[in-house]
Amino acid sequence: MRWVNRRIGRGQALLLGGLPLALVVLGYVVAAAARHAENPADKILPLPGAMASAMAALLFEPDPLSGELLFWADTLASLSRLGIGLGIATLSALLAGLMLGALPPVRAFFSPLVTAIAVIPPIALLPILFIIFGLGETAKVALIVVGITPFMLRDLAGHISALPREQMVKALTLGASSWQLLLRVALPQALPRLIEELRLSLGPAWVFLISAEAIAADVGLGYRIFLVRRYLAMDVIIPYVGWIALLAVAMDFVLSRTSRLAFGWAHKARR
Amino acid sequence: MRWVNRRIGRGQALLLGGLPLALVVLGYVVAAAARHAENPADKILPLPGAMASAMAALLFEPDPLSGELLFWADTLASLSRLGIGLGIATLSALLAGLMLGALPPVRAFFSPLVTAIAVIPPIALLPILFIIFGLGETAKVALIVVGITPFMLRDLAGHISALPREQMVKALTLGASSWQLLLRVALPQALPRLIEELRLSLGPAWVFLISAEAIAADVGLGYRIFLVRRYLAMDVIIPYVGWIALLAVAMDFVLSRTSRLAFGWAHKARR
Amino acid sequence: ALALAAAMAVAGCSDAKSPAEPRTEFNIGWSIYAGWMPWPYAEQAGIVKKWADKYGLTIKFVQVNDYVESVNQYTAGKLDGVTVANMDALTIPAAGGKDTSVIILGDYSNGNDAVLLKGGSDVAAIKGRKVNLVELSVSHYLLARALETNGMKLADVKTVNTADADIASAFTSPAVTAAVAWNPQLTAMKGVPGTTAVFTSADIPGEILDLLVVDTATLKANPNLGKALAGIWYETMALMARQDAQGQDARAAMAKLAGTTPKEFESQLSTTFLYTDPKAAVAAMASPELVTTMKRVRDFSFAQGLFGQGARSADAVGMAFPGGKTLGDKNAITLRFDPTFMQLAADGKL
Amino acid sequence: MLRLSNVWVEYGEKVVLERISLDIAEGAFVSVIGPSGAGKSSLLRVILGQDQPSRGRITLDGRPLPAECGPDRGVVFQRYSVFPHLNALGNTMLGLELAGAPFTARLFGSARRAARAQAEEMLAAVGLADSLHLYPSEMSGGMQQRLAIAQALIMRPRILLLDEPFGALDPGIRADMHVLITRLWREFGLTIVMVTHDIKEAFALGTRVITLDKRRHDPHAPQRYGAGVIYDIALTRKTASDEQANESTSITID
Amino acid sequence: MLRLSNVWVEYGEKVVLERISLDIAEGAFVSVIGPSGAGKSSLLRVILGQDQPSRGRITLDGRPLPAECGPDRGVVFQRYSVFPHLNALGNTMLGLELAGAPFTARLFGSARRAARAQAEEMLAAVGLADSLHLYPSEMSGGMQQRLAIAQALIMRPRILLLDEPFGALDPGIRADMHVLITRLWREFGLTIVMVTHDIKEAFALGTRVITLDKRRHDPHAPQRYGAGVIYDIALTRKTASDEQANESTSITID
Ligand SMILES: Nc1ncnc2c1ncn2[C@@H]1O[C@H](COP(=O)(O)OP(=O)(O)OP(=O)(O)O)[C@@H](O)[C@H]1O
Ligand SMILES: Nc1ncnc2c1ncn2[C@@H]1O[C@H](COP(=O)(O)OP(=O)(O)OP(=O)(O)O)[C@@H](O)[C@H]1O
Ligand SMILES: [Mg+2]
Ligand SMILES: [Mg+2]
Repeated sequence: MRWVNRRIGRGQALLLGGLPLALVVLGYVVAAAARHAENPADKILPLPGAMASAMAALLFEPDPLSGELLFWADTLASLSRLGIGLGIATLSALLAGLMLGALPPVRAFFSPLVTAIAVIPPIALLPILFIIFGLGETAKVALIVVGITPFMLRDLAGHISALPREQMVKALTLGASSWQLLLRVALPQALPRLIEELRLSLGPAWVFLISAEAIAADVGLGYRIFLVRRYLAMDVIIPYVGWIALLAVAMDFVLSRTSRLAFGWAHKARR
Repeated sequence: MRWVNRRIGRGQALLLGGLPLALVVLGYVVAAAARHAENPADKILPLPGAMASAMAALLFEPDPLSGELLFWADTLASLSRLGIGLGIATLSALLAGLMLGALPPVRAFFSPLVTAIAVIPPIALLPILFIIFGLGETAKVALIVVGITPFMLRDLAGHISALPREQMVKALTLGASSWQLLLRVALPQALPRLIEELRLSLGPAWVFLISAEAIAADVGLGYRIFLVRRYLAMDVIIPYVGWIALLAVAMDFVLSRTSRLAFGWAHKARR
Repeated sequence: ALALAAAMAVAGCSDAKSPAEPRTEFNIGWSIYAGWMPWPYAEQAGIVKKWADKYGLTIKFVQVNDYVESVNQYTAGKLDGVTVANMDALTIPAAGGKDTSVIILGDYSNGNDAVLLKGGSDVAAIKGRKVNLVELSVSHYLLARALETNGMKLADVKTVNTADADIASAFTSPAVTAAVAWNPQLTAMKGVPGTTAVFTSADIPGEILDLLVVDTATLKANPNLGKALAGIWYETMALMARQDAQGQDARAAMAKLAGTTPKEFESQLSTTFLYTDPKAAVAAMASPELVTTMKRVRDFSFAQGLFGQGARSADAVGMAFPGGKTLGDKNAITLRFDPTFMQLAADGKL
Repeated sequence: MLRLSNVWVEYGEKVVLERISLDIAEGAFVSVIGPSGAGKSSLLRVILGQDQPSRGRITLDGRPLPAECGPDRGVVFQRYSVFPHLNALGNTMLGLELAGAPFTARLFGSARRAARAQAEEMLAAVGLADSLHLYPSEMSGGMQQRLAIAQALIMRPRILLLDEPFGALDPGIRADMHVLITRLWREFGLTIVMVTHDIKEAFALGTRVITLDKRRHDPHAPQRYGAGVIYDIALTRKTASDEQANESTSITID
Repeated sequence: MLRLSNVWVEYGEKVVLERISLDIAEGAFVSVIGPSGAGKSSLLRVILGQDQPSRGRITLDGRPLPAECGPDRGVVFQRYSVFPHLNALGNTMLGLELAGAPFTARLFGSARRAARAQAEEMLAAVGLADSLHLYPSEMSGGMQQRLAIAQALIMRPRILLLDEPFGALDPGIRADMHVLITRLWREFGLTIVMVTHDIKEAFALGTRVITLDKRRHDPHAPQRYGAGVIYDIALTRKTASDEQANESTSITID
């Protein structure tokens, strides 16, 4: 049977998909063991035991200063920033993307501006962001929003404007106004694509969150990573990164499930 | 006429699109003037004159030490890093995206790994990245590649696997092997989407380039920005950022033109 | 990913093995700081080549824009030596088990680091404020010393970790009212209206030291490296200290390398106590005050958890000083203050 | 009512339609026939307002046709195009909802129930009573085509443009559709332009049959000349009973 | 040659086809008719190997049919599906290129010229001689359908599955197509299964006509019962001359 036709069952897929991940972990352990054989105090590739004990302190021992369990405090802070950032980005991408995609005059007016914002690296203009948003939570959320919205917006606008022209004509003959067309034709077909974009944006969103937390923060997963990077505490960094990956994969899974449940029509068409 | 039906001519579009950009520039100048009225020594929002004189030195006066015109040396260095990074990313996204999109067993095997890599923020693992790739050009290019490939790859794989099933069946009845199917059906239809993704990745690519140059470099647009950031020299940073935006917009334009010229069929269908 | 893991293993192994053997090529990392600018200048002015040739070596100076990353890369074995502050030499490579030798004591900060307050004229006014600084760095140490000398504890303020690249612009935000920073950022930050430096490193002279460290094993196998570096350093120092046009040109070139103006660079130099004379550096390294300083630094670092999870006491990391003095675990000495090469320079035997 | 004067349709170099002049009376049922690729769909698109003619003008009641399509014109496209995100009921109700709720574009309460009943009735008329909740991707080709017909017919537009509407239907259902469309045409006085390949159908339903084809052909430059109206046959208006007799015996010459 | 034994096709709850048992002889021309939504396209998909039957088995020459489609079967889908990124010539040559160049999937030099000539001939046969360089998006519906036919026919597959292949064509071109397909069927001994709504066409072309429809209907649960074969009529094999006479007079009863 040709490879393009091989269908993979759920169980098989889990097994197959787990394999490379397991290999990576194995490769890491081997490399770490090799380094430790050379230098038992090596910090670059800590052994799993060292990571476990380093993490145990963050997980279970309250911080003497704040009395908090640092790991959980970090997670909570980062997730809430990420959540707010993603929420604002998604909402504004949806609104603006619909308008830009469906209304040519709006597109003509805004698309050069949007392109410009999309290609300006926000981290290069941090001082200006600080002036506008200060240094608190707003600035961190703003960096996420500024970082991922342009991509989502442009992709969504492209998706909307690529909807078959017949659909638009059809809606107009059914008496739709521009507003109604946005609401009943463009919006519902934008939503599954929006979820797809959100999934693709999770990686960049974490990058911007971590950058923001590296710049000025006193709690958060990115804060901890950059703080302990000062003394190369890879035994904390690696578990933290793994945890971030786990959180992101979980979000990815939830989003893809949601899309299948809520927008079945979009997935049936592709069987 | 309804807004969805208004068609905007080329000239009109230029005019309309230029307006918000002009407004942003105007807004900046007004804000800068206001700040300077308060504090004539303000460094955060320099006046255009200050930027011009700061840039003149970088543009036209050769550096006494190296004899180079710094601005052009920076531009050249950054563009070549970016070019190599984008090239590698595009190529590997294309190859891997085709396989993942068209061959279900490959997808089952790699997709969890790809998702994991996509959601791991590379800047959290910078020390490891630099350890693997050294402090030279490789690491900077690698950061761009690691940063944008996962997005391109996943989006492309999604695009390929969403091609109508009838097309695949049709190709198989015409006697296509898996390889031929990739080559003659999936690849040509992937290319316009790839260009689209490349356009969407330009912003993130610059972000990663600048982040890499911020950490380890001795020439480059990002290096210069982070170098003078210590002195809050916004009179250099803002023109540099503007220049980056200009370069990126130019690339965006060239890519979109190329796509229209080379893959007319993909754009005709959307008229 | 497998390739990645393999690359990691290879990178790890190759670096771990090489230092023991004699080599002729070396990489020294540096980052921008007033006290370290002589190194890249020396490379540009040909001083490096001159001394390297003399000992039959090739020495490359690699700029790492991000200071922490330069020290990390040294620790990881990608660099043979690096410019570093005393506290970071202790907490990053030495605490990481990398046997490190301090061969050049370049300067101490004499006002290059400071605690800044908006709307407050003494340290007491800092109580209860949010302080932006690079946590776990010499700034943190300076803050701890400032609070200690004024009868307060670190718990009396709330620290906010702020990247050194961004602290200058962050300080212009009205929301930030207290910060600790070093030069060159410090100069830019003092320009913000209403700012006072309430405590500077000039109040604790000799405690914040700027060093050049190299890997001990590499140095043992290649003593010529130490000689060449000392030669380079003191020739450059002599040139730089000259108050004539030549000295001025050298300093102007350093300013350019640091991305700043000669005027600003001179002002930074004025708050840096340079050991231009090797004899003075040797004496400073041999003095008991260094032990006191390092003990203080060590206790602070341990209290902040900088020695990592494995360390159960402040003695976990061993340090050796000239004259056989030691601090901490004698069996695990990983930071050695080694005046041999500065002494050779002082004796004119290079 | 609808008048085309010297209309040309060109795609770049290629002339598709040339010198089309037509007068379509209110209440007419115009069948358009012609070879594949002649430009029948292009003609409909121009009347619809989706495309602009490259030359010539189109007037409706003496006023130039607005360059956009509106609710006065209904359409069934050649490739059944229904909204993929709505099920059969949703697709059919959409027009009613848009008309009834300018702002929310959704109906609630009794208005919704009324619209739903109307949509169900229309779907039953096209034989989709069993498939109210299927999405287009779950329907066969013929079912999608019938859905498109139901969607357009429920609005009773003044001008109805049909592009091979019954092409994918079996003879039985096709006969039902003929009855349905004739009934609506009579009841609401619609003006219908229908493209078809079934000549029997064209003559059975239409009050007028128009044939599009190339008048000239240049073998070296086939794109040089476009198609025009080569036959324009007015039929005497049949009565409803004729029609039905015709359908039930189903014997015709094509 | 092709045998379906007790084949069922179900989509979730919905039974589309039930208890289909068929024996299709080598060289047969089977016409399939039935109401819209009966499951004709589903039957073709199952024979094609695109979908798997939920129950029952299909054998080809006594061996179970591989669960994937291959070059032994050709297909023209109901919704004309050609490759959007290839022009008419490219679409038609594709099969030849795939067969001739396993690795590059492209032909060069004389092989390419030969393939091109063959493709041009086939396109001329379906009336697209003027449209060699048009992309599908620039073609009318009927032109795309003819292109799909040319693309499938050029490969001369052992089993050819046609889903309403002539639905969007005008009577003139349709007659040409009938001649073409009959000629190829005779010349190459193809086995053809064709779905059509045109009963006249079904009887004129086929050697056997199969009618699919529901045998039972539960008004409360319409999805409960699927369609089966309700008529299976073998026709005496017509001669080529009969065929042509038939076409030219064009009088039949439907
Ligand atoms: N994905 C699906 N989910 C549920 N039902 C489906 C799905 N696909 C097809 N069906 C149902 O299967 C039945 C048969 O569809 P099929 O396309 O085979 O009909 P057909 O006989 O070809 O009709 P037509 O003449 O209209 O093309 C239809 O009633 C349709 O609703
Ligand atoms: N975008 C385009 N670019 C170039 N030519 C086009 C384009 N769109 C349509 N055409 C040409 O216009 C002509 C008429 O197309 P149209 O769809 O109107 O034909 P039709 O009469 O509806 O045919 P059918 O009966 O096959 O549907 C065709 O020859 C087609 O090739
Ligand atoms: Mg047409
Ligand atoms: Mg069908």
